[in-house]
Amino acid sequence: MNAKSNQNDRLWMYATMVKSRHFEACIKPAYFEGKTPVFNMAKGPLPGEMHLSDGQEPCAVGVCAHLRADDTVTATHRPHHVAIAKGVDLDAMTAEIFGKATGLSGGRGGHMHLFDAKVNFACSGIIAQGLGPAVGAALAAKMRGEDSVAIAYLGDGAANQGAFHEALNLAAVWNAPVVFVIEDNAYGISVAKKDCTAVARNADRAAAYAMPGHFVAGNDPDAVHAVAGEAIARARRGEGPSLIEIETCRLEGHFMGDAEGYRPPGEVDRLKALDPIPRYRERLLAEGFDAADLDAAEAESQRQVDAAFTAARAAALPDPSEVYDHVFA
Amino acid sequence: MNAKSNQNDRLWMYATMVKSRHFEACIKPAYFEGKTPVFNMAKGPLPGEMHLSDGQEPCAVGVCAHLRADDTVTATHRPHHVAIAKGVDLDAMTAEIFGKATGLSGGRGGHMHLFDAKVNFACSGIIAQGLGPAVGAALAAKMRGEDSVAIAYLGDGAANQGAFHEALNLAAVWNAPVVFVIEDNAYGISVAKKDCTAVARNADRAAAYAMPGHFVAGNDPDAVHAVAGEAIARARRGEGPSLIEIETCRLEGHFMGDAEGYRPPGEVDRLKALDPIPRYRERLLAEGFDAADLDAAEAESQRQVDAAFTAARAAALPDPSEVYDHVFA
Amino acid sequence: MSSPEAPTRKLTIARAMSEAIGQEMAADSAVMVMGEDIAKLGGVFGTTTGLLEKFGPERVRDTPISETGFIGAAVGLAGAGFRPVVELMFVDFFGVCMDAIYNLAAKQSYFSGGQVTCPMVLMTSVGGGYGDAGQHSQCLYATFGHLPGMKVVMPSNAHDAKGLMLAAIRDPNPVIFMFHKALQGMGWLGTVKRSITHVPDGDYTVPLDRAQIAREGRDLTIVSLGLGVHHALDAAETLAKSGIEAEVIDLVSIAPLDRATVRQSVGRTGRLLVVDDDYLSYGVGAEVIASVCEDGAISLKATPRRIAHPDVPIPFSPAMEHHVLPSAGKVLEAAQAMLEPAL
Amino acid sequence: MSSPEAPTRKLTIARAMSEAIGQEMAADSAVMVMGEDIAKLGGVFGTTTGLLEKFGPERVRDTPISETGFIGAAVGLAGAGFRPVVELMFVDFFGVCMDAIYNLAAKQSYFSGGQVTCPMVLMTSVGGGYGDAGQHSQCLYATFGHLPGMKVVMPSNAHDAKGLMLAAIRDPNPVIFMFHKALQGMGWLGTVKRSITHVPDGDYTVPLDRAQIAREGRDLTIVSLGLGVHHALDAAETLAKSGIEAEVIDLVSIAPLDRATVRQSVGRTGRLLVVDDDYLSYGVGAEVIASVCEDGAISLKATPRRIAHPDVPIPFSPAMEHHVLPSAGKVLEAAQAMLEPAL
Ligand SMILES: Cc1ncc(C[n+]2csc(CCOP(=O)(O)OP(=O)(O)O)c2C)c(N)n1
Ligand SMILES: Cc1ncc(C[n+]2csc(CCOP(=O)(O)OP(=O)(O)O)c2C)c(N)n1
Ligand SMILES: [Mg+2]
Ligand SMILES: [Mg+2]
Repeated sequence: MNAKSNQNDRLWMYATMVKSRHFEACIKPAYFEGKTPVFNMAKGPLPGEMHLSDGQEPCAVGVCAHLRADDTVTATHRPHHVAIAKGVDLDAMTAEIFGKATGLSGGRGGHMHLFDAKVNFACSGIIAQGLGPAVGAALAAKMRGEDSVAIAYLGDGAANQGAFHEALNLAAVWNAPVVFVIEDNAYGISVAKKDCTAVARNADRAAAYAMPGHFVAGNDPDAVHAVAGEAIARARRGEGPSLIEIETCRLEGHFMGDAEGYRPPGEVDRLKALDPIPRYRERLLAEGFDAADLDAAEAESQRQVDAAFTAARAAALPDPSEVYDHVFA
Repeated sequence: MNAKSNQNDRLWMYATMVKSRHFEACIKPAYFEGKTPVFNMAKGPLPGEMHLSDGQEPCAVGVCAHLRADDTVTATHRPHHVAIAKGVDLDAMTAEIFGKATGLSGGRGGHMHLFDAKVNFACSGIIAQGLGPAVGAALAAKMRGEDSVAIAYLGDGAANQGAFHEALNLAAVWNAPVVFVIEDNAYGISVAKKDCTAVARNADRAAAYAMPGHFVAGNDPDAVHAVAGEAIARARRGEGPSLIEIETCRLEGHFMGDAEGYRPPGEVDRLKALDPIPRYRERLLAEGFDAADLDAAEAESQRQVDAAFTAARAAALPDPSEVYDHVFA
Repeated sequence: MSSPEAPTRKLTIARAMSEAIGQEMAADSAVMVMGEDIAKLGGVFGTTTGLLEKFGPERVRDTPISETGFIGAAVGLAGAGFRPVVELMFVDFFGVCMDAIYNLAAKQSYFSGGQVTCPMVLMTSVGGGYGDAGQHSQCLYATFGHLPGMKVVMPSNAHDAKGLMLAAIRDPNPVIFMFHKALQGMGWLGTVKRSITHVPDGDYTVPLDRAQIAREGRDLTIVSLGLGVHHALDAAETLAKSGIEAEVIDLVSIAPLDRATVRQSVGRTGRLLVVDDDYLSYGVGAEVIASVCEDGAISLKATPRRIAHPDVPIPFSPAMEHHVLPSAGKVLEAAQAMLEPAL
Repeated sequence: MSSPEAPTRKLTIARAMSEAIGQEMAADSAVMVMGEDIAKLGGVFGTTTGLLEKFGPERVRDTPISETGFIGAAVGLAGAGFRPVVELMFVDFFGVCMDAIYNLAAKQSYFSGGQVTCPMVLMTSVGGGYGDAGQHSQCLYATFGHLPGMKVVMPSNAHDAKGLMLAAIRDPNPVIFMFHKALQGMGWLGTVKRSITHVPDGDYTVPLDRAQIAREGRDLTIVSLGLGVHHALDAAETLAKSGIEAEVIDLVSIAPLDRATVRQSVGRTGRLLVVDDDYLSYGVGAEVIASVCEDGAISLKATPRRIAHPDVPIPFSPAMEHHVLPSAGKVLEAAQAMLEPAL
């Protein structure tokens, strides 16, 4: 994707947002299998918590459009859109979420612990845990004299964790080529950002680390693309870290099964009316993209996802005795 | 001290700085007892680490001049000057440092764990550990409708701990009457602040919490007094937390026995030439204070410290079997 | 407290916990609640349902995701006379805030020579079995039990949950109140039915430091806690069909450990099996076995055994997770093996 | 490595550690060092003396006081092919950064199904006895040993320190390298002389997973680690004067625990005494005793015993601290009590 023209990036961003959204759409019924009529998280082919990324796709594609396989991304407990945009093996990722032997880690990790070493992607279930590792990966590139970068994703809620402060300071002190990307969806589970964050804009916190801070309004892939492009280029040039805060939204509950009683009435409808994917399609069409091209990209995205789900469902569960493998390398 | 006139505060600040400095001066030979000719930290009447506060007295007196017994102070691993300025029982504090039965906690805590509930003073050996408790103490006052405040002291090095970030955000979100006071002595042990801190002025980090941030230059008790007075009054009025960064200096090693090889040549001499205590005495004399009054205050300060050391030395060691007491309340 | 009590009013542990906290908040204005999602949401695990509505946002505070910050603040509040009940959503998150727990809260009384106490309850969910993977399924009983200055308890049923919570809030010390997700009674998690018990609606406490005999028996002592108690009881019921009477001890308290009750039982039965779902090494099983074996007065009829989660991160795939978790079947099998020579 | 080796060149553990790190940095450009005061100062406990001068500030990095940040960064570096050696100045500080250690570093291999390793050494000082009070004197062996995915070792002498450090750096897994302050050989701390040993200046490794027989004996097995090994050896020397031969096992590795060596020894001697200076409950003593007692093939001639720091925060006053710490005298007394019936 490195040398892509902007229009190519835009088509890729559209196709990738669609792919991510379709991925989540396929997760939904699979997750509820075995969980109806009584919802019990332990049941069905996809047990445990499930954090969907519907609505947050612009954060993934606008940033990852600029990345290469040798760039590192650490994502969060809500990782699917970013994993897909980073180019994580879709089949192995899907199989991992189904806990299958063919999964990225043979079913050991699950949806919050997706690792794909080929594209240097990782995520985790502890808030702000990925920030330090991103600084380390960035420092590794710098020490080797390579121009690869690292991106650490985090939520608005994570910006109040001590790990955020430590990682940003460390990145600045070491002038590490890392970009911190806050997906501001206005909530950490049920707690509104405004009720737990001392500043209105987390981008302003960049000043505490003498690094550039950017706020991107409107959940707009093009706007994210522009700002991230500059921050990433800056990092590649050896000019150090940046912080980007992206205004986005979570169209689903915090996790599947969330009753969302903490939302003001009508909020989800308002957000859905602003769904970034149809908006982006409209913009691309208005700006002269060919509907047939978009449709083809869309169909190809969906085909890949459907194939991944089919393969994942067909794959074997791991042999239980393999549970002891890989505790140590 | 609350309703004292400023001139009274100034005399008190001078006397208290002298008391603190004399306290450390008495610690020094006692600490080296049993540790010569071979320095072994385990030996003598004062085993373990010993962090002296010489040079940092303005930070203690300029802030604590505004405090009442019902205000809370959490201090650091370098606590003597602050404890003395807060009015911690000097005899019991000295006895604690000697590990005696008459110590504040009967010898269980030692020099990094001085607690005096009567004046709401505590300190600890973990960097930035006292910040959260100060927010809690402040919130307690606020919830009770009282106008007492809490002060959390920390070093420049501590401003890079995650706990700093969390406590300041929490204080701001809860509008707690707490003032964070950074004693910037330019070092965390051997590491210069400029080599590990992304910003030149930690006071600027207040912006990340939408709270006022003040920098006080010159290690000047009067300047600290003025800035702290406003921040504390603001907190008492219910207008929320502040951050104060005080430029100060450490005239001794990080702990006793520190070879200080990390200091640029001549640094300590330069710092000693700027010793805040004689400078302050000169200023007071120049501004019309009576030398006899200063001498009397000085003598009284020293007398109290000498008496505390005499009593501490004479006191009994704790009965070893009491080691099991107070694990639980 | 004023409603007439139905003699068989059954509650889940979640309801019992929130009821206890609510009753104590009504009785004592110093009691307050803090944590992530405990106000509007009522706690991810239902521990604070209804409290915001009843007591308002001053005393029921949602926090930022700042565990070090708000647990530290709770210690400050506790030192200033409040009685904060704080939630650490999953025990797995202890790594971001353990200093505030073990070095601050747990040592405040000691370092201050008893001048400053720390009456604080830290409630936290433990346990897996529902596919939540390796950072959301741990137990860490021994991690907390190993470090001095805090009491550590976990109920196996709703009756004890309420009584322990009331005792914990009133205790002048930091109490880690663990609750097991498989027993919590959240619809969305599935719940062992036996944990949903009659809960008196009045005031009562369950001692924080005493193990309970959950089932009497003469042939074998099975020591466990939380979910493991139910595995043990299930196994005991099966054993009883073949005339073997297992005594089941519910430790209730991890720290202090009620060694006397365990020793007394094993002294009678001569056989000891320990079951827990925490990691095996340096775990509850080791401590219980050592506590019995170092008692020279006890003579064993069989080699003591322990069942625990092996020293492996908790795998996501149910195929693997259930392979490593303790179960009634595994308890039964171990018990039978221990009894074989005697049969 | 090029200097001619004096056959009896004796080093402290501190010197052995810094020599090992320096030699491996020279041999492998992926090795680097990070931590507080490890560059200019050479480490508060001398673990990195001279490395800044030799390898420069890119590979020898002083960090901010941000343990979560720099340990997290080390995991990122390790995943990217570096081999960071990181210092956590005192193990007592684990509470501010345990998540990066136990949930991140220790689980990376597992969560990634072996795709991403974490070749990182975390060295950290343990132990008290010199009046540094309750937040600077802890051991926490069992705290680390309990949690899967990391190796945990501690040398009792300089020879092992070097060999273990070389093995640890080369290991593809996170290794917690504990060093005991009473053995470190810093002038200002006092040092047990026996820990200062001949250290070959060449390259050698000591296995990370194997206990060592520090002294052979037939009458009693004393199992310990770090400083406790020296207490045990001192006691054994005294016992030998009355014809009693104690075998002393130096565990070396806390995780994995070399149960085979311990069982083999106790199987021969029939008596087990465990000594460590960590907190007693859920500690090393419990795990070792349980590991022996659950082995049905071993028959004991005496009730097993353990000596540890009681479940009390470590007091400052030497009058109290020495009362609670293990000592050679206490080991001797316990050993004699265990042998009495046999005498
Ligand atoms: C250290 C830690 N604390 C708490 C949690 C529980 N938790 C999981 S997701 C979440 C909310 C995160 O909010 P945010 O960072 O805004 O991300 P979002 O879910 O909105 O994408 C919380 C509190 C956790 N996983 N880790
Ligand atoms: C969490 C933690 N990390 C490291 C230390 C070790 N340590 C003690 S004092 C100190 C330096 C503190 O620097 P600063 O905050 O500037 O205070 P100063 O000593 O200069 O007064 C360090 C790193 C500690 N006590 N706690
Ligand atoms: Mg969010
Ligand atoms: Mg400093």
